[in-house]
Formats: sequence, structure tokens, C-alpha cells
Amino acid sequence: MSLVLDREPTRTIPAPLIAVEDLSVTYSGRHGVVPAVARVSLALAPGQSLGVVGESGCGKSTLALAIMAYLAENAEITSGRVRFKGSDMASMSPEELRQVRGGGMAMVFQEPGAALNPSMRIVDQLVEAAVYHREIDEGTARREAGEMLRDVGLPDVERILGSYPHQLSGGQQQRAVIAMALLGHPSLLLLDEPTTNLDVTVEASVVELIGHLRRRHGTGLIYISHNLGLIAQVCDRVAVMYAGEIVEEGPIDAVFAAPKHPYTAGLLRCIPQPHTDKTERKLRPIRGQVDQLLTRLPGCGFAARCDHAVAGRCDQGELPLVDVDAGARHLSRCIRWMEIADATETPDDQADAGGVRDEVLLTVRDLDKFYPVEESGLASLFGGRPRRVVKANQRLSFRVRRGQTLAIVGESGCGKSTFAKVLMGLEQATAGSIELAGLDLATLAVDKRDSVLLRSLQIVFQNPDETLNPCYSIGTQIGRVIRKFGIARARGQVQQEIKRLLALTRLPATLAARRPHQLSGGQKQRVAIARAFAGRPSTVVADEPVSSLDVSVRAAIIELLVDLQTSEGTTLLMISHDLGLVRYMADRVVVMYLGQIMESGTTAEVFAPPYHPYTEALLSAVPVADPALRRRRIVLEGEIPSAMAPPSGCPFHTRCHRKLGAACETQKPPEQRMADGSHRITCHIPAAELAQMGDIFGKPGGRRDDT
Amino acid sequence: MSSESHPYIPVLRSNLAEGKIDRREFLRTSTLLGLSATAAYAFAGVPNPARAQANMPKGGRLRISMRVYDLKSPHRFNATSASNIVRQTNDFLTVTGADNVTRPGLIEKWEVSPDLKTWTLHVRKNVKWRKGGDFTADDVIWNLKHVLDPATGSSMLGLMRSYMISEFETAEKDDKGNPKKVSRLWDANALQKVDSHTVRLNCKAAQLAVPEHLFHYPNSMLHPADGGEYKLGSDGTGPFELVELEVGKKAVLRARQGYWGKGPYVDTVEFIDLGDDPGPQLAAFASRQVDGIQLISTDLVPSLRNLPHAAVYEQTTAGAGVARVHYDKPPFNDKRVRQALRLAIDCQKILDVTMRDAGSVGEHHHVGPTLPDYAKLPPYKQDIAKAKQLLAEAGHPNGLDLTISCRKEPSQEPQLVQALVEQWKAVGIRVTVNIMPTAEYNRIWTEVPFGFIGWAHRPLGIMTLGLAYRSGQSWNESRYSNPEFDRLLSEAEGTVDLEKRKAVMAKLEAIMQDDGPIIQPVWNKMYQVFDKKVKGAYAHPSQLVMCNEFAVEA
Amino acid sequence: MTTGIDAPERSALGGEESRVAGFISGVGRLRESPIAMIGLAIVLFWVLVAIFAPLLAPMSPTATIRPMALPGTRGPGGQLFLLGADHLGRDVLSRIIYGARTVLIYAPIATACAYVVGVVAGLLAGYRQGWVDDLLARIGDLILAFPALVLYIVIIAKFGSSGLNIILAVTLASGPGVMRIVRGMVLDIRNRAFVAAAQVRGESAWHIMFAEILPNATGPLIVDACLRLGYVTIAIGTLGFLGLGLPPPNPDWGGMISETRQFAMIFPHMVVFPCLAVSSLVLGLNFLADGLTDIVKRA
Amino acid sequence: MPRIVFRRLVYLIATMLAASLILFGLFELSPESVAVDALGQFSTQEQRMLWLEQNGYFEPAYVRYFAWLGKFVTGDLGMSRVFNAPVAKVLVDRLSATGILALFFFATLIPISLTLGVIAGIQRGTLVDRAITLFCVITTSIPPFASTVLLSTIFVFSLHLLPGTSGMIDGFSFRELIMPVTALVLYDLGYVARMTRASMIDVMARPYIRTAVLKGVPYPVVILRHALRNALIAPFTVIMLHVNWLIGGVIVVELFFAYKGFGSLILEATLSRDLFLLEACTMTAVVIAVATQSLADIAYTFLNPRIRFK
Repeated sequence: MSLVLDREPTRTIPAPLIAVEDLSVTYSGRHGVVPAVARVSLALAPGQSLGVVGESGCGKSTLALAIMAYLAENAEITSGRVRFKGSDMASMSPEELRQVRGGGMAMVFQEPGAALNPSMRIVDQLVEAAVYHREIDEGTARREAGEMLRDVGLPDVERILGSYPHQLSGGQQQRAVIAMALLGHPSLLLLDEPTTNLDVTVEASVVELIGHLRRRHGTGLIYISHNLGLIAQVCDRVAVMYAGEIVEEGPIDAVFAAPKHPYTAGLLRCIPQPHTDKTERKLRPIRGQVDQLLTRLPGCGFAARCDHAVAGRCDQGELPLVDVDAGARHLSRCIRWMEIADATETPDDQADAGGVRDEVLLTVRDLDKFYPVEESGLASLFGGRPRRVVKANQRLSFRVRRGQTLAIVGESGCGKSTFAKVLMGLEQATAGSIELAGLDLATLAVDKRDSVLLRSLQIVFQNPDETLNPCYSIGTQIGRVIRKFGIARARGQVQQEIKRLLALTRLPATLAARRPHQLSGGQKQRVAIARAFAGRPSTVVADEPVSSLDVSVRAAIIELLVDLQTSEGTTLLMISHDLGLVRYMADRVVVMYLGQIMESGTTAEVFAPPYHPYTEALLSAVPVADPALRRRRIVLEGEIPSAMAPPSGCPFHTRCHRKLGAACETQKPPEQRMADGSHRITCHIPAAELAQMGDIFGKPGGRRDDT
Repeated sequence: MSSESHPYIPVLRSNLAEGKIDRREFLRTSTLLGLSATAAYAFAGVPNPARAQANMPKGGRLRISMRVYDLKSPHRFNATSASNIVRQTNDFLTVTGADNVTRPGLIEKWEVSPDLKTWTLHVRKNVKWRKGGDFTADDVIWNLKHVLDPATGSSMLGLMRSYMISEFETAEKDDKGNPKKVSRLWDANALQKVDSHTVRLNCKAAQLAVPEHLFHYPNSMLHPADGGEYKLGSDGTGPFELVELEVGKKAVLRARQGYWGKGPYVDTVEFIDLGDDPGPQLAAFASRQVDGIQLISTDLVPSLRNLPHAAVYEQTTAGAGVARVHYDKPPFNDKRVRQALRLAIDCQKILDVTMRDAGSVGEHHHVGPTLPDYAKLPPYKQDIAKAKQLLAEAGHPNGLDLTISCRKEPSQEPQLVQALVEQWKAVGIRVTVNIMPTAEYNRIWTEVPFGFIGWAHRPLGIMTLGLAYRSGQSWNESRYSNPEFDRLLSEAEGTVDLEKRKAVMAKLEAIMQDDGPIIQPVWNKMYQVFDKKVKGAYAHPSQLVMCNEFAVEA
Repeated sequence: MTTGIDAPERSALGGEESRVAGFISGVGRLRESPIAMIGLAIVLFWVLVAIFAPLLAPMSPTATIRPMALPGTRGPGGQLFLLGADHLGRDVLSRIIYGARTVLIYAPIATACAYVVGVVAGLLAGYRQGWVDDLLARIGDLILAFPALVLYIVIIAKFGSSGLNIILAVTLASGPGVMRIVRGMVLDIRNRAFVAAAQVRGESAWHIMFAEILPNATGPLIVDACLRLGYVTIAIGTLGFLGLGLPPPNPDWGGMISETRQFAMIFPHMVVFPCLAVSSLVLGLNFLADGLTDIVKRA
Repeated sequence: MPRIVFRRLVYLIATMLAASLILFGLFELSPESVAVDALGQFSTQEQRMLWLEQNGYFEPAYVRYFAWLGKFVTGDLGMSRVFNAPVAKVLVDRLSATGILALFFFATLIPISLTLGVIAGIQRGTLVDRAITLFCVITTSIPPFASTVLLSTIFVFSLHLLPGTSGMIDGFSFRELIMPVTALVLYDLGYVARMTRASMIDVMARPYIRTAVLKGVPYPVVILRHALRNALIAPFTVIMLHVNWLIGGVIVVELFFAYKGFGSLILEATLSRDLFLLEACTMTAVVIAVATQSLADIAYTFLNPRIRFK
């Protein structure tokens, strides 16, 4: 277990390492010229760190590529320049540029798997980064590569050096990429969403590493992310981008504590925090969505979505960035920043407490789902060896009450989606039962289910781009469900019902004639929800319903689900890896790890001590967009084991920071009932000892917890 | 008997002197009756074309494009190309030249009785087998017995059946209880050895064309020790020795020492198989990869004439493409249908679009106008109205739907078929063309109900008629069976007097036009092409090549 | 792309859309690719030639008029042989025009048959998986193990040369290729959430295969169909060239080339024009496929 | 590696067995037609019966199949009727001729098409790219049967530069190979070049190329070390699979240029219905096709570490 300070104290600004001056970039495409970055100015001193946040399409990746002078062919810099240590990137010779890239500044992208050449060994890719910038021979470079891998916290360095990228896990790959970036001894490191698609615990450790390396090597850092929580952990300053512009920039504490732009404030309000729930504070989505405009309208780009926009002021002329706090260089592009004062203040944040009924709707008992592993080779050809299995679900047992929201939480590969598939009948369980309305669904395939059962149990999928058939209009797709479930048959009635559902999901009726590709992600997800609710189901499964949506849209969808569940009296089964979201929405929580239940209980019970050590680590890893919040940092060692070869005994023992000893490795942990009612924890640590555990979150501004 | 002994020769002489027959007819007939070609040409007063040319260059290599088929059983050959390889190593008893005059081969002279039934063949005395030993009367008799044995399956049997063979019943019965029949020599003494170098053919019927029959392409003289099989190293009397054979690819022959006859001048002869396709043959010749093409489709002639190094040799022949029906199968068993098929055709038009100057107009009776026994009939005219009427009478007022099969190569055959089909349309006979791969068609050509095939040139009309239309012949592809026709044919075969024979031939030709199973729109010319550096080259009407006569200039 | 709620409406409220409109917009998108437009123009040209062959052809394609007539010369009746006449005196232009019919009947029918078989098998294999997939994949592999042309000539040699057998041969030889493509796409598409959504609302397997999955596979399939149509055109031509094609005198480009190529030396018009005809059609199809690929990729 | 080799071997054998069943069913199931094919149309019924009895054709079909298979496996491929020689001998002879053709074909195709593809791929959208792409589409659109005609019209008949046929009558001749190889390469060049181009474009757009550029690797090294290896995997395996295509392609070309190879052999066997030859040729074609497919698979595995080290 390592415990590190959250952040460093802010330093003063020395001479700039990198300076972006009034930079504008446009893309020309089929639909004309699209501005991506508009008049952005930034400066970063050596050793400083800057976070750039914004939702997808706000131009932050283009900004990063422009800094590296690596824009796509259809991109054009229409104004401004980028200076690296004073020299204009645009006027550099190819050789100078090559020296700067990798030697002066290095970049780390998201999806490390794709960033590494699949047909070269790690060692060769690392050595390259060193030898082309520094006068060292291959042997030295190789030795340094090994050291650097150790530095980035990779075990078994020799093996990794000789490996091909695909032989490493995602976390290992990203560490290798970071090591590669550092081998050229750059003075600036650009990170573009380096932890997206990594599991939350892995993400936490990578972010941890980045902070550590920055301090150790004194590298300047530009960290691009959509996740405000991550930025809060590593950066001194933050720049918030919206529609290609920087709308707010300032010291991290100041921006998070007192945002001076309505967009920043809106973003912060959209994020459910792991220490709040829907009864405490309602999420406040930002209206509408990011519009990709062909021509920039005068005035504030955010005005169309801003609650504080005033016609005649916000839509006039060029709005400048104004310093709202001369001492700390806190800049905002809002013309009304003074009038809005503290934009986080929101009226009517008090939400209704959902009524919880007691009737048990769904009972899962000892559910197992094993997949046979495709064996290749001799043995399988002749059916010799017994087949290996992946135990995706092992002895799952829990109950869901009518009208409740039950959340299943866990990192990827924990088996939560497998459970959803079994429940929906897309897969059949190996053993155990799922009881719903007197039927056992565990082995009842979807094509054996009658229409009553089918319509009573529906699902909302994760990826809005895949959830709708691109070939049919929205109306057709919803209409099909309405007819299929016999809600209505006549054409007029069906149309009425479509309209009702669209209205229910707060979509305009005109959307019925559109095709999915004409819709935004949020709209698609609303349609998917409308479709799921079309048969007036008693239970809806929501499988990561918002994980691929932008922050501002996410909040709206969550609110929609919560509202629908309440108004329709639907039971909701949430599957998510986002503890903030779970905390916000769920009544009860089931925490899974490698196919097994680690902890279950009401939301309050799970999110407060005593914790299962895994839950504790999960909570610690959640990025929190509140720099003032103190919490214990628990960084898990190692990678999530393969579900094909789960560890013996307690599946979590390989990474557990509270491991007791040999018993954890050999014996199945017992399920212990906690003092507080329905709360159960499956762990070898005695209940009494667990009860001693402190809360992971301190109160804002309160004392730091240490362990 | 002297060479002057046949009583009809003086008649021929006086006929020639009186102008009753032309020189060609005189030459043809007098030589068949045993007059030597030299004497015949001298009497006719024309130079003998077969005289050896002086100053032929020696040595070199001659490459001829020709299919190289399997050569296993020369007596069973049904393609002249195969015989053209064996021909270089194994001589024939007689040789019919490009002028249609038959000269001595392995027999130095022959005599025939006035009734044309007894033929005395005098075997040349200085001929040695390559591996040693003289060529004798025994060898002749063995070979003739072999080709006339039904088990051999030689087309010689069909040619000589009428005067050498009879059918005998055996003790065995077939399924219907009728005695099975076997064919064998009509008389034990039919092939008589007179002495070591004299053989006598005692025929059961008169036959004028015996010397020409002896040159029929399957009748090469094989060494009896080889048992009728031919392969690398088989013995022979010919000018060359086979040294390499790759079926489908090439055959290489090397000149032998001490050949009894003319030549050979070249050191090696190569027959190169370029496939049936005319394209590669033309391409190979154009780029001088071969020195000659054994058989060229008339299509290629214009292109070949365009090549500066090409010498195109042509021969007017009695070879023809013939569309024939199965005489016994409906709807063709109705004489009116057969007539309609003929009446629909304008032969001149067909000639114009297909053969042009490479042929002449046919008369649907398969007796070539260049042959000595050709009798001129009144012109056969296209008559579409009558054809339609006949069809209607035969019960096909709305016309007929037929399928005609033919082979892909030589390419003039499918072209002729297409031209015919185009004309049949006019009388309501709708014909689909089934062009089959050549080799495939060659195997089944007698089996298709309605088919088209090229018949090779034969030096006498009676030879063709005897092969193709006599009842029960194996090559009688049309299954034609007409007792009157058979009778007249036998009569013609036994008639020495040209005028009388022509009278009989006129009857046969009329039967063919009236009742016959064929539509024969044109006669082919035959072309062979050689590089100009090949000396002594000529085209033989039967597509034969005798390489000992050719020389190659360096 | 403008995706805001306030974007102008496309059609009247509640429209459950028309497939036709979708198709028209798809064709309209061809305009995005000049290369596709050129290809389409060439293909359409030949289609129109085939349809209006009787009106366009100056003479009967089988009438034997003046052999070896050179391009631009006249026949005995004053007929103008624009592209000359062949060795049997048939007008080359008329034969090319009618030949377009032969090609544009047999090639599309054969390709369509291959598609019917390939699409159904591919959908079944990809969607059903398990033993169905194994069986179909093995059969497909087996057929694909035969070189296509060998398969053609073996079939034609065994069963004879006729239009029907050519279609049969093409279906057999191309079907597995189509199946592989469809199967590959189905394996991808079947994992999308909308398929699972259809499953959980109890749609039948046939509905899912044909109404949910197949429409999403049309883009790449259309591209493939254009290319395949080109191959089939070449294949039919090749069979004609080898003498295994359609029986004459039906004009058929491959057959025309085969029949007249020995004249190429002095009468190149007989053979060069059919060569150009078949090459231009294939070129048009390839252009079309190229352009469509770009469009499909962009979509 | 041994595992995939073994699996491909098993697959090869299984495919061969299935193919042999098809061939047997197609050509040998009816003994009557076998006899006709073997003895010719002029054979008598009596001869056919005798032949069928001598060759064991009155046994049940499965007994015959296994006997046939056994002979096949032991290399007894029967006698070719047309060539009057053991099929095995003819086959080996012709296969080696086509092998030479294939060797020159690949030796020409691979460098030209890969170079064109890589150049076009790197310079995507430029005039060079467009020119190469257009050239590729046009050559691919001219079927071999047309290109052979056009090529020989120009080079043999008009310019008299090259020999018109490639029979290799006097042994190996490089000049005679030029035309057939050119015809084959022209038709195929476009396909491989375009595939290489697409693959190159795909690879050049991959994040790891960006990574390489942005870590300051010189551009030529990026192309040679990072792009080419990954980009050439697909075209390489496609080229391997071209052996299958080549077997078909050579039929036309070998026929046209009278090249005595496997293609013209299989055509001749088919056209003349030389049954045993045809069976052997077809099986050989299948073996070659499946074997090269397997080789392509193995090569792919070898080239692509993602599969190799799975």
C-alpha cells in the first residue's frame, strides 16, 4: 500500500516552456470548414502542470496535436502560433521538429494498445525513443529502458522488455507508453486522456504514477481529460474548453471551489459524487448539447445552453477572457461573471426521497454461469483433456424489491454484464435460479419466454451508437416494440403511443421520422429508454447506460431514468462501474469482483464503513471533482487477474491491501452479516475488525486521513 | 503381265488422243491400272511433278506445327496428324501424290486382271528394316491381315470390306437367339503369297481403287514383331526414326541412313503440338517458332499470306464439311425433312460468307468435282417455298426445333454451321448450335443425331461413298442404309470404264441429293503453310506431310 | 453535422419512414464520389445498350453480310459497318450491342443467385453459429479450395455448356465467398446492442437476420456485388474464350474474342472492339465499387 | 507454431478427403460412364463390361472409393488416355513447367505491386497516387483473355519483338516467358497494389505511427520499421493465396501462348474428358490451393506476433 499526498502546493509561474498564442485551427470536410480551436492562448512554465478539460468535440485533442505540430491534413492553423522554448513550431525545419518531438516534448495518448506497434517488441520501441534524441548507444538505451520500466512501476522488467504489446495488460501498456515518452528526457509531457478505458483502480494507479513522475523528473505537464476528477488530482492549473475556446482558466482550487463561468459550474453540477446521493442533491444537467457549428456566432459560444444568458449582452461581439482574481490569474470568458457570483449555487437542489416498497420481485439464488474456453490444438481435436471454463458468475445470491434500484458494481470482467445477459435470457445459467413472478429465468432462453414475460423485463444498453438499428427511423423502431407487445395495433394508436413515449423521455415528437445517425448520443439513449419502457415493463435493466456519454448529457439521462423509475414504478437494475453514479441512484448495491459478490447492502451501508477491502479501494480510486475533498488513497498493486484463472481462496487476495495471510489464498472467505441490517461482506477479516475501519472520505477542508 | 497388260489402258490412250478424257483423268486411271507414273506422264506429255528436285540443301531442322496424339496403334488411327508421324518411319505400299496420282511405294509395281479382281503386288527388293532384315511379302500379308482383323478396329476394314471381307455366322448366339456374326477374309486365299516379294490380292468383287486404298493413312507397314503397336524404337522402313515423343507436346524424328527412297534431306523433323487453337499456331509461325503448319483453318489464310516469310500452298480437294442427320431417327427419318434441310440452303451464299476463295460450291452428294469419277448433275437450287411445303407435309407446319453439334476446331466448321443455321431460319427450322470441344466431339461424332464434321479428301468418289454411306460401315455416321445405293456403289467400284462408271456415279449422286442424309454446302480447299526457306514443300490434299521430300535452307 | 433538436424536419410527423426514400438518398450520395459517377455512367451506358439493343443495333447480330469488312466500309446493301464485320460477315457493332444483353443478363442473374445462396448461408452461419456455422463454413472452404476457373470448367465439362449451367457454376463458385463476407459482417453486427434489443423483445431469428442484421450489411455487400459482377463478367467471358461459353450464334463478348482472335494480326477490329467492350464494363463496375467503398467507409 | 502446422495439416487432409469424395461422386459413381470415358465411344458393350470387371467396378461404391483413394494416396493415378502415359508422370512434368511460370510471375508481381502500393499509400491523394490507382483499376479491368490478345497484337504481330508462343520447344527460354508473365502480372498487379495501398493507408493512420513520429523517429525509419512490416502482412498473405488464383489464371494464358503447363493440361483433360488425368489435376489443384492457404495462415501467424504469441 502506498500513500501519497493528493496534490502539491502551487508554485509561482516561471518563464514559459510552451506558449500557445491566439491559436485557431479549422478542419475542412464534406460539410465545409469547421472551427475546432478558436483563439486559444496558454502558457506553461517548466515543471508546471496544466489540465485541459472539456466534453468531446470541444477541441482539446486538436489543441494537443497542434502543440505537437501534428495536425491532420485537412486541418489548418488560421491564426496564432505555438512556441516551444521560444521558437515557433511552424517555422522549424523537419529535423528540428523531429528533435523537439520526443526530445523536447513527448505525448501519451489514450488506448495504449493502439499506440504501441503490435509487431515490435517493447524493448525496441523504448530504445528508439532514447537513441534518436540522445547520444547513447543501443546497449545503454536498453539498460535505461529497463530502469525506466522499473520507474513506472512495472514488475518483471526483463519479461516485459521482450514482450509484444498485446502480451501486456492495458495498465502495463500505458505504463510502457509513459516510460517510452520519458526516455527522450522531454521537458514537457502531453497526456491526452491517458486513462480512458482503463479500469477505475488501474486508472487511479496510473494517475498516481503520473503525479509521482512529474515531481521526480520535473517535467512540465499538459493533461487533457474529460474527467474533472482526474485533473483535480494532478494539475496545478486547469483550463476549461467549450466549443474550441477556453472559457475559464485558473488555479485548480479556485476554479473548482468557485467557478467563474456557468459552463464550468454546470459541469461540476452534473457529476454525481461518491459521497452524495439523489436524496441529498439532485443532478443538474446542462440543457441541450454541444453543437458543431460551421460558422461561429458572435458572443458567447455557450449562450444557447446557459441559464444565465442575456440576450443583447451574451450574443454580442468577441468576448474576452477576463481575470477575475488578479493574484492567481483566474480567467473567465463570461461577461456576467460578476453578476452570477458563485455559479455553483443552485436553487432547489432538494430531491424527493424515493419510496421504497418491500415486496421482493426478483430472487437470485446461487447463480453460476461458466463459459467453456475454446481449446485449440490436439486435445480439443480429439476431445481428450477436460475443457477449461471461465467462471463469469459464481454463486450469486441477492434479492431485488419492487420499485427499488439495485446497482451491481465492479470493474470490467467482474461478471456484471454476464448476469444481465442471463437475466434477459440471452445466455443460460450453469446452475442456480432467478425467480421472477414464479418463473425460473435462469435457464429460460429468450426465445422460450412468452410475450408477457418479455415485455415485463426490458433493458437499456451501454453504447447509444449501437442500441438503435441505423437502418430504421426512430418511429419505426419504437412502433415495432409497441406492436410486438400488443400495446397498440392500429396505426393511429401506435402513433399516439410513440408520441407519448417520446414525450415521456423529453424528446420532440418530430424525432420519430429521423434516423439514428441524425441523433446525438444523448438523444439515442433517450430513444433506447423510450423503447425499453414502451412495453411498460416491471423491471428494467440498465447496463452502463451513461458510461459512453459526455458529462453534461450523462446527468440528464440519469435524471430521466430516476424520474421514469419513480413515475412508472419500475424496478431498476443498474449495472455500472461508476461508484458516484451508483451512490447517487441506487437503493441497494452489490459489489462484484471476478464473478463473485464481495459486498452487498443498502447504498448507505456499502458507502460507509465497514467496507470490504475491495470496496474501500474502489471508493478511494474514484476521481472526485473536488480538490478540497480529502480522502485516503489506496493504490492497488498489480492487475486484475484473468477470469480464466481466478486466484484460489479469496479472488481479491492478489491485490488486497488488507490481506491477512495464507487463509486468504487458500480458503473461500465467509459471508459475514454486518451489524447494520442487510449489509453483508464476504471477507476473512472478522466483522469486528472491519467495523473499526474509518470513512474513506474526510469532510471538505477537514483532516487528512492516514492509515 | 507387263505394265501395259491391262486391256483398258489402250482404251484410255485412245480416249486421251481423241480428247474424250482429259490428261488428268488419263493419268489417274492409267496409273491405278498399273501404268507407271513416269510412263503415264510421258504419254500425256506433261512433266512429272514427282521427279526429285536437284540441289536440295542438306541438313537442318524442320519444325511443323501439328497435334501430337498418342501413337500406340497406327492401324487404328483416325486422325491424319497421328499418321503423319508414323509415316516418317514406316512406309506405305503405295503413295498417292498431291496430283492424285498413285505411285509405287514399298511395292515397286502392281498388275491387275482385266476383271479388276486379281491384284498382283511386287514388293520392292532393296528395302531394309531399320533394325535389319528385308521387307518381304510376309510383312505385307501380316500387315494387311492385321488391318482387316475386326479386332484391330482399323478403318481399312471399312475401305476393303466390299471386296475382301465376308460375314460368317458363329456358333454363339446373341440375346435374341440370332447367331453372332464375325467378319473375316472372304476366302482363305484372299491374301496370297506368290513368292518372297510378290503378294496377290484375290478379291471377291471388282475394285479399281486398290492402290489408293493401300495408301489409306492407317495402312502403314509395321514390323510384325511389334505386334501392331508403335512406340519409341519400333522398327520401320521409313526415312526417319522416332527419337522423342511427348504426347501433347512434341515428337522428334531423326533421319536414318540408307533409306531406299527419296531423301531425307533434313537431319531432324519436329512435330510440335500447339493445340487445336489456330491462334497459337499462327503466332508461332509468325514469330518463326515453327517452319510449317500441317493443317490450317481457312481462317488463317489471309493472315498468313500477310507474312513475308510464309509460302502458302493450296490444294483443291474433295474434302468437305458435311452436316448429316441420323437417317433412322425422327424427324430425320422422313425424307421430306432431309430434303427441306437441303433445299433451304444457298450454297453459293454459304461459300461467300465462310470459305470465300478457299472453297467451291457443294452439291449435297459428297462426290468431289475434281475427282475422276465425278458426274455432273443439273445445278441444285435453293428453294425455300418447296422446303417449307415439304416441312409442312412432313407434319411440321410450324417449323422444327433442332440442335446441331459440331466441334470447335477446325474453326471453319462452326462457322459453316452458323452460316447454315442462319439460312435454315428462313424455312422455319430453328437450330441451336452445340459447339463441343474438338476431342470430345471426335469421340462421339457418330452418336449425335444431327452433327457436322469435316471429311478428309479421298482420291476417288467411290472411296468416300464407300466409307461413309455404305450400310453398316463403322464410319457410316449417318447410319444411312439404302440397298439400291449399296448396289450401285458396288457396281461403280467394279466398273473400269470411266464413262460407264460416271453413269453409275450420276445415279448415286442423285440418290444422295434426293434421299441422302447429308447437307454438304461447300468443298474445301486444303492449305498448308511453310516457311519460304523450306524447299520442296507443297500441300497434300489429304493433309499429309512426307518430310523426306523437304529440305531446309540454312 | 447538425444534430440539434431544432434542425429542420425531413418529413411529416410520425412518419414511420420509407425505405424507398432511404435508397434514393443512398443513390444520391453517389454524387459525392466522381469516380463512382463515372463508373455508374459506364455501367448504365451498357445497361441501356442492352435494353435497347434492337433499336440501337444497325443490323441483325447473326446476319452474315460481308466478311472481314473493315470499320467504316459498307456492305453490298449499303449497310455501314461502323466497327467492321467479322469473319462471317456479321456486323461487329451489332454483335457487341447484342452481346451486352448476353453479358448483362447472365452476369447479374448468376451474381444474384450467388448472393441469394451466400447471404442466406452467411446469415445462418453468422447468426446461428455452432454446428450450422461449422458445417456451412466447411462446405464453403471446400468449394473455395477449388480454383474458381477449375470449378467452372469441371462443372461445364460435366454438365455441358448452357446458360443455366453457367449460372449454376457461378453460384457454386461465388456463393461461399459471399457467405464469408456476410458471415463476417453478421458476427460483427450480431454483437451490437440493437440485435440484443430485438432478441429481448422476442423477435424471431428470421426477423433478426433479415430485418435487423441484413439491412446493416448492405453497404459493403453492394460494393462487393459490383466487384463480383465484374469478376463474373470476366468469368463468363473466359468460359466463352475457352470455348465453354454460351452456344453461338448468340453474341457473347468472350466468344467473339475467342472466335476472331486469330484475325487480330490483320483485322484487329474484330477482336479489339469486343475486348474493349468487356474491359470497359468491368472498368465501370470497378470504378463504381471503388467510389462506393469510399462512400461506405465515410458513412 | 507446431500446433498451427499440425492443425493446418489435419485441415488439409480433411479437405482432400472431402474433395476426393466430390470428385468420386461426380465422375466415378456411375461405372458405365467411366468405361465409356476410358475406352472411348467406339468400344463395344462387351469390351466395357470386361474392362469394368477387370478394374473392379462391380464392387459396391464405398469399396471402390477406398480402393480408388488407396491408389491415389500411393501415387497410382492411373493412365492418361489422351497422353497414353502414367498420369503422375505427365502431371509432374506440367506442374514443374507451371512452377517456373509461377516463379517468374511472383518474382515480377511482388516487387512491382508492393512498390506501387506503398508509394501510392504513402502519398495518398497526390497525383502520383491517383495515377497509380487509375493504372491499377484499368489493368485489373482487362481480363486476361483480352490482354493476351491485345498484348500479342502489339508485341508479336505489330512490333515483332517477342515470340508468339511459349511452348519452350527448345528448352527453357526467357523470351518466351515474357508475354505470359506480363499478361498474368498486368491483371493481378492492380489488385495486389491496391490492397497494399489500402493496407498502407490503414497502417499510416494507426496511432502507433503517430506515436513513432511524435517520439521523434526519423520519417524514413517510421516507414521502413513501423509501417511496412505491419502494412505488408495483408498483401503478403493475399499474394500467397494467389497461387489458387494463378491455377485458374494460367489456363487462359497457357492456352493462348501454347505454354505446356498445368493450366493447359487441366483444360485439355477436361475438354477431352481424360478422366484419371482430370481427377488427378483437380486434386492437385485442391492440394496446392489448400496447402498455400495453410502456408499463408502460418506465414500470417509468423508475421503477426499478435497471433504468434497468443
